[in-house]
Amino acid sequence: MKRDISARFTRSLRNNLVLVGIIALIVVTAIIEPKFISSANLTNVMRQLWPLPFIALGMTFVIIGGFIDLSVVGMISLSGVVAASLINPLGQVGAILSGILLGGMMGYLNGFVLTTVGAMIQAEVLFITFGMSSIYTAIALLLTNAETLRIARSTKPYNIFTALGSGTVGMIPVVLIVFLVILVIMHLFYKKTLAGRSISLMGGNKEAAFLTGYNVKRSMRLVYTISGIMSGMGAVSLVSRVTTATATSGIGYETNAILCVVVGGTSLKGGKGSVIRTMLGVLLVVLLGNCMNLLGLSTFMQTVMRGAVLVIAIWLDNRREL
Amino acid sequence: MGENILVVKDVCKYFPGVTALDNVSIEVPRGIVYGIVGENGAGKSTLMKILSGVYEKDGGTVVFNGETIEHTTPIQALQRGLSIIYQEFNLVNSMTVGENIFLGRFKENRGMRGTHKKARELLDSIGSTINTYTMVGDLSASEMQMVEITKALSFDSKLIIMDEPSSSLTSEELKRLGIIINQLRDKGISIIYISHKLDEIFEYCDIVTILRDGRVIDTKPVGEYTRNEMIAKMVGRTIENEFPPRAHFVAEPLLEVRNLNTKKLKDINFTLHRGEILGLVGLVGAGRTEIIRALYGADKARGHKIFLRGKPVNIRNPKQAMRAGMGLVPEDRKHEGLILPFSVEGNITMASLEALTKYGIVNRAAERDIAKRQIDSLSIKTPTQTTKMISLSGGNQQKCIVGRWLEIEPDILILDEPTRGIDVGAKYEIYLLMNKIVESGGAIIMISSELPEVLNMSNRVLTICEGRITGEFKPEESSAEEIMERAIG
Amino acid sequence: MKKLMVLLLTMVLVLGIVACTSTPAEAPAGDKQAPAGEEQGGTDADADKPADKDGEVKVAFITQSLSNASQAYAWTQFQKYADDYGFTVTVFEEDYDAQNGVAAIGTCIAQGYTAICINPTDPSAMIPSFMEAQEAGIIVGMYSSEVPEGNEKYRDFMCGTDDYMAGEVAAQTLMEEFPDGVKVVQVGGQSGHSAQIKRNDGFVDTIKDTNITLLDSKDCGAWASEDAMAIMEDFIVAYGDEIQAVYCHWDVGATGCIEALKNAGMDDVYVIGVDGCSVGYDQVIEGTQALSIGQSFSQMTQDAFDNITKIMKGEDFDEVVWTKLDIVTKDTVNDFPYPEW
Amino acid sequence: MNIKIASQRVWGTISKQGAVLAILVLMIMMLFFKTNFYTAYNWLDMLRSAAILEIVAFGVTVAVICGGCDLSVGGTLSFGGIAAILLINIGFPIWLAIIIAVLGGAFVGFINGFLVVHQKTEPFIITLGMGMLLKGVCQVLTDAHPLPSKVPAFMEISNSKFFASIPSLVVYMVILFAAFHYLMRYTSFGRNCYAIGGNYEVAEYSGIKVIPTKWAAFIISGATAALAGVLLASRMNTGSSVYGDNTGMLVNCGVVIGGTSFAGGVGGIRESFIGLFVIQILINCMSMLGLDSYYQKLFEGILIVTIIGLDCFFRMRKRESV
Repeated sequence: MKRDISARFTRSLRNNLVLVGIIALIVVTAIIEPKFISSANLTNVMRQLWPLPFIALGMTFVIIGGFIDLSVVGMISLSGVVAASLINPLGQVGAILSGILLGGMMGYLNGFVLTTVGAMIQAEVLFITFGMSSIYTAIALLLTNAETLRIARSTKPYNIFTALGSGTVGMIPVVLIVFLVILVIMHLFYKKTLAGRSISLMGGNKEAAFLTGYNVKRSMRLVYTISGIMSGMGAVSLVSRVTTATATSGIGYETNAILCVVVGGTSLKGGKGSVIRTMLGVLLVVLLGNCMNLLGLSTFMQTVMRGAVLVIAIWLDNRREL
Repeated sequence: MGENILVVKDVCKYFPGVTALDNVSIEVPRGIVYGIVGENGAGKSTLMKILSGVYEKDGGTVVFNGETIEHTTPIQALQRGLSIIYQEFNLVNSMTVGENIFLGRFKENRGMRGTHKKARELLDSIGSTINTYTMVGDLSASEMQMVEITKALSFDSKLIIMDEPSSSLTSEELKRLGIIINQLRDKGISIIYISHKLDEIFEYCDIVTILRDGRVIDTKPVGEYTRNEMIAKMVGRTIENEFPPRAHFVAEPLLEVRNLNTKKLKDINFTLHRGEILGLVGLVGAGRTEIIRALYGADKARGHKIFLRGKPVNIRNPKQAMRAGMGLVPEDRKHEGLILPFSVEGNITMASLEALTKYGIVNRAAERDIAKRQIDSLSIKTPTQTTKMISLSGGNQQKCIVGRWLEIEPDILILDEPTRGIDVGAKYEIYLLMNKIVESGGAIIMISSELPEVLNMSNRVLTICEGRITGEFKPEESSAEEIMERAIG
Repeated sequence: MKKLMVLLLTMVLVLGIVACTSTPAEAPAGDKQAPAGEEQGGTDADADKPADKDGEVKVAFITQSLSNASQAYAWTQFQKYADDYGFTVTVFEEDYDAQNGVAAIGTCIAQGYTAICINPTDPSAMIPSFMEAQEAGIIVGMYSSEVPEGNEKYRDFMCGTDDYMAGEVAAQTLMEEFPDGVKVVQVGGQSGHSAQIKRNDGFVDTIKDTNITLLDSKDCGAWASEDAMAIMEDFIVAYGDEIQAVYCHWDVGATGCIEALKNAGMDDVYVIGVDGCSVGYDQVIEGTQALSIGQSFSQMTQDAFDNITKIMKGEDFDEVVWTKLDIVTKDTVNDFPYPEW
Repeated sequence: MNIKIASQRVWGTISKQGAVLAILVLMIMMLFFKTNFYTAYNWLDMLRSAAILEIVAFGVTVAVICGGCDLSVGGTLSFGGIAAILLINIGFPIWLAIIIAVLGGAFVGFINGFLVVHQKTEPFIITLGMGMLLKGVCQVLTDAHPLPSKVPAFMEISNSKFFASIPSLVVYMVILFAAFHYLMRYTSFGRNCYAIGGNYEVAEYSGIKVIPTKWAAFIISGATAALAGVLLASRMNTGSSVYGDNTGMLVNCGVVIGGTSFAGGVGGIRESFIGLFVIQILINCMSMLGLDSYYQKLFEGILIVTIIGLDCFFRMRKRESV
């Protein structure tokens, strides 16, 4: 009986390693640098968190489906640039919606290209999405001719836009509320709906899903469309927070998103995974970054840390039995 | 002892739930062609894999060339002079002939030029004109076989084991193989010739052993066998209570397939009646799986017509097949049937999720009931509904897949090798299940390489050979030998 | 079959390239050098304008990236003054990667350019290419940037504002504004960039042993206001109300700092920015930014073109030309023309 | 090797490879434009600027033929350059600094090999993570400042000219091309790599020491990338963490465009050389025509998506043709 309890404890420990990581990190940093748990820093963390959760959410679905999406870089840049430049003609609400819609369209285009070409294995998907990313970034560069678009320059009112980014209701940032709503919707979509389940079945075993009547190509397009929509939302939240949009604002988000998903516990092999665990991954990654900032480590040390954590997380994920 | 190149004594091999080899003993003298005959699953390839070091034996002794061998790796076996030519050749298609022959041993020939020169000599020694610089991928099946034989010669093997060598050869190429076999025999090299095709056995082999269910039935010089006696011993398993009584519920025609043609299949036409079990019999690679995959929409076949209850129906992909009331238990369980990291429940309810969804939402409670019902009705031995599929035995895994399809009550259930690698107990339960399906008005198309299973379960049997339907039999009225004859073609 | 598909692909690729070169370049940042056929700018008739062997004086403007607003404006000045000097101008971008600069110089040599005005991400990485360009007889001019000491012989002339002076001016205005001392934080430009290093050194050297205390200083990953905003937010968390002044290396970055200060509800902070671009002017007028140190790129371009013409005519020219800085504050803002960038 | 076989193989590679056709068409196109495309200087300059990527591609090809891939070469490239310059600036003799830098690259390859070969992890994402980690290390080493070399002799290595006109980098490239071509075609190590990539089980059963050989392939890939980094640093007279930014993706795409497929066992050094040269000639043509870098990025993306897309399309068609 005793051995059984310890076995269950270690298994549960191993499952939510992330939670333990977060708690340990908070405790250690709070001791070393008391300012860490000051309200100012926490709201600061809340603010600097975006748009990573959106992108990580989209990436989770792609990885659960057994694929990968490197085109988030291009999608974020282009959606952000288009959203910022459309404030004048369409007004701010139109701009926000068009940014998200454009993200979705780009995601669908990715899915469409991948399915018509019949890309199945990780290598093909990786390079084609990388190619799509440089196409989207190039279009963004051409549109803005690499200049920084400032929301402030638009004639129409843009208060909702900035409110979305840095406004707060009481202590909680507006964008966090919006995100939590979307998170719940997507979690229910994944767990409860048929489309959500078919994504995880596709990730588990493509051939078995195909033979049991699931349209694997449609699920693949769906997964990339979700990633596109989330990139659109992430771009809008980034632009609203920073009040500027550039054609290179998406750089670095694809590796960070993969890091959050893998650290969260979703396996790169596909099939199993959860959106909530990825959010814990996001929290851990951002807290790690923030704590290193406060400890005075240079931003470059953070890149080293992120790279190391990603490599170790993938290595452990691969060793974990099925 | 001198004149026996290989002595195998009481070798056993057990896989979970299946006894692959049961005290097998054979003695192969030098310089003769030793035939081994048996159905699929009789243990032939397991024995070969033990000799070549791919599997470890669980008991008994192996003496090769006077030296008892405890455990060996493939390369050690090769160096000792025992080489194997598998049915699907073990060659690297993207490399040249010379490189394939001396794979891993380029240093001995001091680089590539030496390798190609030596390869040329060996190829000439068996009268083959293949150029050593051509890519193996561009060769024909018989040329590939020449390369494999030359590779064996390059190790100056004393014993060459050929597994189903004639399966992809034309009759003319087969004659050339015969000449080479005789040449090798004259050089004192002994050959183990594994095959289904009895006329080759009679033509080339000197001594023949018959294997069945992992046991040696008989070993005699080939002259002392008659053809029927050999087939009877291959097939004639005393049918105690191994199969339930055949079900007799054949009713009106349900499914009709007209002129199904693909690269491999030549004008396939057959009908399936309600309440009938239709068996497809044939050698490995005859095209049985291709037929059902084309029927089920898994492969993109064109130009064939399918009639369901008389009305033409369009089946382009598995989803449409399921809508038409069909279900498929695939041949390769691990890659095409199961999702190993998922729970038993997830795997069972996979096919019926769509039926459980209202407004896009899957009814979780109903899903759990389904899984519970199937686990009980099929008595699947699993600790809980959420244990991972990987921890279940082969038999239970197969039951999960069958349960997955039973849940949507298909009119037509296609079973591809339903009982491969499953213990006898679980087999019997699956047979009962099949009868229950047929009893309740469904129809079954069954593919199996175990002849007794097909003959005892099916109401009607079609023999398939090289992509053609070569015969139609009623198992009660015809003998196993007759059917086997047509299947070998 | 595969060969056919591949042929199709390459034809599409070729058509794509041909299409975008021949369309009259309407891209907002001014037109690019069209291929030979279409002459650009004034006719080449007047004899006294020195011309290259095929009658065309080609000048290349190589810059870190046009996404840096000051460089985009400089490029517009190049095009504006090109006609007066009879030059044909082309822009090459490095995208903050010195390798592209080297490739650009390679193309200039291959295409037989007359002169190169370059504002490189990393001047020391350009030295081998400068040597090669000079061997090919191309005039090499540094534009608002300088080669490391001891390598002056590898470039013909240098004209630009002295970033070091910009740092000094920022420190001096702080001293005048706060005679009895002030606590200031510095938000640096893209770390490692020559402008960032000099604007930092100029500021730090001038405020040494004065009553101005530098609370903290941090550089950005790139000239992006988002980075400046994140650093400012960290400063606010670390130092809170102690911050009385902010010295930001570029006006667009100052926007990020102002945004962060506004979110933290600190509005009486003395903000200094450099560039004097439209963003800086707007913020000075709004009062959110106290001072913008402007560099006049139009003057700088004319100095460069003068030097090139003198060198081509063989007249003597002064190697280093400092363009003066504009001090733009609330009260002096209307003395200067409103910048277009 | 008799003539018939040789000609058959040469025609085989040309027809199989879109890359060669792409080069021919681009060259034909440039005939119509009055640019100095067809001058000796331009071709030598093109070869020189392609040299660095080609050398990296040689190393990557060895890894890809073994059935793996190496996306961390970007990080290794800048790491090699920075390490060499750091050592030289503190007084190490140049040849010793270069050897240590190349050993550093080999060590990175060793870690990659351990993770991918010994631990059997999927190579794509983990080498991507390793590349990110290395970029962080480079940034920490140079604090993201460009690191000028204090010893002028170091600059001579890459900028000197042989026989007064041929740049030294081109000569190094040709030497390494010959060496790698010999290694992969005529040595047993090379042929074993093809065997491992072509059919892992058969290679193992034929007595090839599979794990050490594939591990060595990754070490070679890392060492070659570091060597290329040293040559680049000498060419630029500085080391910088920016140099390797999307080298990893570009080189691996170039290798596939050339015809060396990720399935392993196919292609070779010659194919990769042509693949990388397609990308270089595309860039050169576009800069000759005065296209700005946004169009270059656009066409790079299109090139990658179409050629890899075509590769997948034909493999899918073969897979599904019944």
